[in-house]
Amino acid sequence: MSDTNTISIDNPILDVDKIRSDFPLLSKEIGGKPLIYLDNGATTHKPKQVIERVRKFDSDEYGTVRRGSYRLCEHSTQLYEEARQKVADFLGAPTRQEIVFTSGTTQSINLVAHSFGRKFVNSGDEVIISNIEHHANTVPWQVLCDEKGATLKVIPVADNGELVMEEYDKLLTNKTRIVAVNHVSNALGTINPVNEITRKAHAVGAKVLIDGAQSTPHMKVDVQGINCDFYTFSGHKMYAPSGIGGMFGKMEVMETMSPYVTGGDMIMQVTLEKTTYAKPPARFEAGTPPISQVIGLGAAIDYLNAIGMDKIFEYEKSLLDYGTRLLNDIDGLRIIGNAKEKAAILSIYLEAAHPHDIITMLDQDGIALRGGHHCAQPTMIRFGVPATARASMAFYNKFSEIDALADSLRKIIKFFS
Amino acid sequence: MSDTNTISIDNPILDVDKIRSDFPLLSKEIGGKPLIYLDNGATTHKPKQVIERVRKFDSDEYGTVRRGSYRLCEHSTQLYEEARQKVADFLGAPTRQEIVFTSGTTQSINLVAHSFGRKFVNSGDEVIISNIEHHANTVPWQVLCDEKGATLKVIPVADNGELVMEEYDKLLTNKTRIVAVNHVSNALGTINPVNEITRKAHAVGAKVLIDGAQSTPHMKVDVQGINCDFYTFSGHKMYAPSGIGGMFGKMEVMETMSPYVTGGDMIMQVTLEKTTYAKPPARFEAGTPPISQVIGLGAAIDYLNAIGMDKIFEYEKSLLDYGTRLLNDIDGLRIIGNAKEKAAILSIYLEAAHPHDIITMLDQDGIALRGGHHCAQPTMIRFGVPATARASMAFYNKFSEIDALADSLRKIIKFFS
Amino acid sequence: MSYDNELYQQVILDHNRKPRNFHEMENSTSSCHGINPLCGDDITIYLKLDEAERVIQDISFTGSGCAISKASTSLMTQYLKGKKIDESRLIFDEFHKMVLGDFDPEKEEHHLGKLTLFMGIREYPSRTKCASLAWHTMVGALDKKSEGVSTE
Amino acid sequence: MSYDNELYQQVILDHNRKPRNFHEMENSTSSCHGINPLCGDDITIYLKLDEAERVIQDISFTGSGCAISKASTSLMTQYLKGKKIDESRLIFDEFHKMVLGDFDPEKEEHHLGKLTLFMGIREYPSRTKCASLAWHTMVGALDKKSEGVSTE
Ligand SMILES: Cc1ncc(COP(=O)(O)O)c(C=O)c1O
Ligand SMILES: Cc1ncc(COP(=O)(O)O)c(C=O)c1O
Repeated sequence: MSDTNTISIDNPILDVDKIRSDFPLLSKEIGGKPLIYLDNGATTHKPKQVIERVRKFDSDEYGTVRRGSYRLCEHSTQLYEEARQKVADFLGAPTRQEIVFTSGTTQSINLVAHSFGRKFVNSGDEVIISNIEHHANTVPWQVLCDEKGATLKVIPVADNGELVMEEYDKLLTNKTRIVAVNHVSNALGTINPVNEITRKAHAVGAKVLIDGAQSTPHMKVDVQGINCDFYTFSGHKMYAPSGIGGMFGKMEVMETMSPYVTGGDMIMQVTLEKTTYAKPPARFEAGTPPISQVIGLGAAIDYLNAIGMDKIFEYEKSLLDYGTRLLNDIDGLRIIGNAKEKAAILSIYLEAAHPHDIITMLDQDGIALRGGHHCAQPTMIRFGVPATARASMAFYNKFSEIDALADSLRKIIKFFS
Repeated sequence: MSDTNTISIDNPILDVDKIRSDFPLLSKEIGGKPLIYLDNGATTHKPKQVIERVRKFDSDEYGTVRRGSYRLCEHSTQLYEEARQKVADFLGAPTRQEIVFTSGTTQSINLVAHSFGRKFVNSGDEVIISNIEHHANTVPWQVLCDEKGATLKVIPVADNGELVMEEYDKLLTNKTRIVAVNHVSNALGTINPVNEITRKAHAVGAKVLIDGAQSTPHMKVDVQGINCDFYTFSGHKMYAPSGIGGMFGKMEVMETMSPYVTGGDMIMQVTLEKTTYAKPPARFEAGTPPISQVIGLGAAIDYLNAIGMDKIFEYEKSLLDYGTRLLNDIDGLRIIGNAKEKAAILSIYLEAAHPHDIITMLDQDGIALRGGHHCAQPTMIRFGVPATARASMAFYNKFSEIDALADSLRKIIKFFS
Repeated sequence: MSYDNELYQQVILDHNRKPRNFHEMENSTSSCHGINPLCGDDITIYLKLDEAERVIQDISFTGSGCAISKASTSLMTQYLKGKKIDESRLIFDEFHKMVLGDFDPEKEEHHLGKLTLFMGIREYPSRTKCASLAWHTMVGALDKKSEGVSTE
Repeated sequence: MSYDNELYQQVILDHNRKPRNFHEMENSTSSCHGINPLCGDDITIYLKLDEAERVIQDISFTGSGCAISKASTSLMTQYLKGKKIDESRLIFDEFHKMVLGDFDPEKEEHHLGKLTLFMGIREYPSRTKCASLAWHTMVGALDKKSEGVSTE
């Protein structure tokens, strides 16, 4: 058990102590104990490089974007578009114009369900999601199918947490209009075979949305490699400020889509009789956008690039392997989701204690985990548990924090038995 | 002309120099000249109290809201709900639960057009807006009426910029489902008689949305006094961070409405077959909200309350009166919009020069104004101008800045004649 | 009188392990389904009411949830069995206010008996719903709310 | 050769005050409507093309806009009248790149003549569209784009 730990000390993939010193919140104490933050799947903390960039922008550079032609505004517009380019590069998108800013993944998926879905999904058509989706990638499609008289089909998940691809093959028909699955499941950590999912969907003429909320913070993403039509993300899960997110959308697909939110800046001309719409991405960015947060997102991407997404993935993988071994040694503990390809998420179920009680007890030790259904109730139902306690790791977590988690869990089991 | 100026020095309503020292951006220089920021209608700068509150929150207190039960998250949830209470108090709303957070006015109006409109506006029904609305309060209703086969009716505006209320009376019928007008016009500054508009709409059974984007930053608002059903606002126009806004909605009305954005946190239960929705405001707040920006909005409201909205209104009114007199003295200059009740907005039209040229020339003198149609093309069409140059003032503006504007405009007229 | 501020006391752990009145009721006169969406607590309360006497003749529950919600439901059923309907509503009111911190049984007269052991939950705002779900659901059953209740 | 970096030069002010070829064309062979949504510039370009010779026989415009857009349109019509269609497209390309700062007529061979006086606009990114609207619209007319063009 101290094995992996030793490896990480002798041959560190990352200088975690140095990294941690960038994150003011990680040196916080909770009730006198050092905070051990393992709820990165819910939201991540921000390095001072991001916090300071936003502070500086708001103090010295803030102006509205797109609407003005005085220099203050030209400057912020330029920074805003530079951040868009950073996102494009980060996701491997061919052009900056294929990045749309939204308030987050939920808004991005709703945008696609509305602007693509309401236009191209009709009665009798089919939409495919999976059994391990976040509510954000479930409810919008339910609503759409309800409204249109379309059928929602669900890729089943095997006991180990992997999607059953043979079943997916059978679900695809020439009536499939869109396939929407996450890249990484927030409840189980499964990394889905998104290239294969996309290829097969395209073969029947369907479009593909990949929900990247849990992948963008933790691994290198290449939307051109995946070849998906849409790829969504949330800034607050990738060390950027809250209130910002977005999506990649293929220009040729976005050009066929109707607007979603309507108002200023997404139109070419408004008269009282008729309105003509702007080209993407402007078409989908009505109103004043989250300007400072876009700048902050750009700073977060710079920060991640400086460390390197491949290194981040490798280090988090070593955390995951270590944690998996450690927790599997605990009697009465079950890890839900054991996919071969997996991100650093451990969904924990104890025979002895309910997840909510586990969270409160862990909190007494300064350890922050999320307990509940993780906005993935269908997944919980599938695995026959009402909820789990989820440890979701980031590159700023230490092996010793996983040790502390294991110790605390052992104590809890004893207490409730 | 130096008259009013003297009054303000001898008997200041506000200590503007002290206030200005709170806003780091106001001491900025543009091309070697002190910035004179008169584009507050587009967006406002943030006092250090707001910037620092957000920085501190992100550094020491950041956690997700609603979803977790560890203390970090309980603390941020509490701050988040306290900010909601501050907004409720600021708008005079009866309860905190009647405040919904969104990304801004545009999103708020779209929410109502979707969740109220698509449910209650049917073929043959009528929606009323005015001729002096922002695109955000025009396009969503056009789209709705188009989709539903409803009729969009428009309250005309008189030459002085006031709505023609006798015409409004005639537009109202028992088919009117909703009346949506702004409290203050961003293009002309007109303060509309929202109490009367609301009373008359209610008399025929219609609901009322008041777009408060331009009123909340500049005057005391009382949604119970107005008795409107919805009241929308944008944080970035009221000295708060970008990326946050919201609306007041009467609980009894919101309870009848379908969700808008769907996903996590707005549901009570999700199965693959069916979803039940949460009560307002949660029903309308799907996904992770702009947490830090909500905290910042709370700080901005504290800041405004400390100065006092009545004082702010009074001071800005004195700026407006001063500027109006000064500019009316300039030959070849026309102020569009001269309503009796008017906020501190001067929409300027020069015979000699196009607004876009004016803006570029003013910018050479460090003066930031917006030139264009101000996302109010129908208003521009009505007044027969392609665009205007708009000076929109805030309580941090000085009388001497208006002097500088007048001087610069005189120079421009000479240059182009 | 003094109360222990600890959340997970022995009584609670015991009722969690061996919940009382934990079964469906065949001849119930009303029932209600309650959920706590945040953590997935999900219970059903069964009542046999004597409408003439306005008394809760029998009460039971099924479902799953955290230790707090299970113990709270179990203790509630024990405590309310045989109580008058009106009194039960009064107790609900006191209990609800107590867990929110708006009612202090150390300082005011009350009808809560040993239910005061849930007082410590005031310190854990996000857990108050776990303790009060049972009570909301019980009132839902009294009111014959067919759509169920939710603490959200 | 040296260029003045000032935006509002005398030539521009003069063409703004007295735009050339500023009228509708009755017998045009094609026309196009162009708008710049940001500032409301709105012009229509009329062309009389000699399709056999591939020459712009006549060109005129109507509309309203800022000084830059008006002067740019006026100067363009003067410059293109009688030019070959292919050459006009080439000039469009050079002009467009010049105002974006991607082509420097001080350093490279060009066909822009006095149109280089718009070079200074590189310093004002938000105004480049004012200068290039005329050109986009002219190409729209060449391409017979009935839906019009927008610089947005
Ligand atoms: C009157 C009015 N309504 C709506 C809006 C749109 O606000 P936002 O861009 O913040 O969504 C604005 C500001 O641009 C406005 O002035
Ligand atoms: C896989 C997945 N999709 C979507 C979401 C929703 O993201 P947000 O709440 O930022 O809109 C989340 C996070 O909660 C997630 O983990």
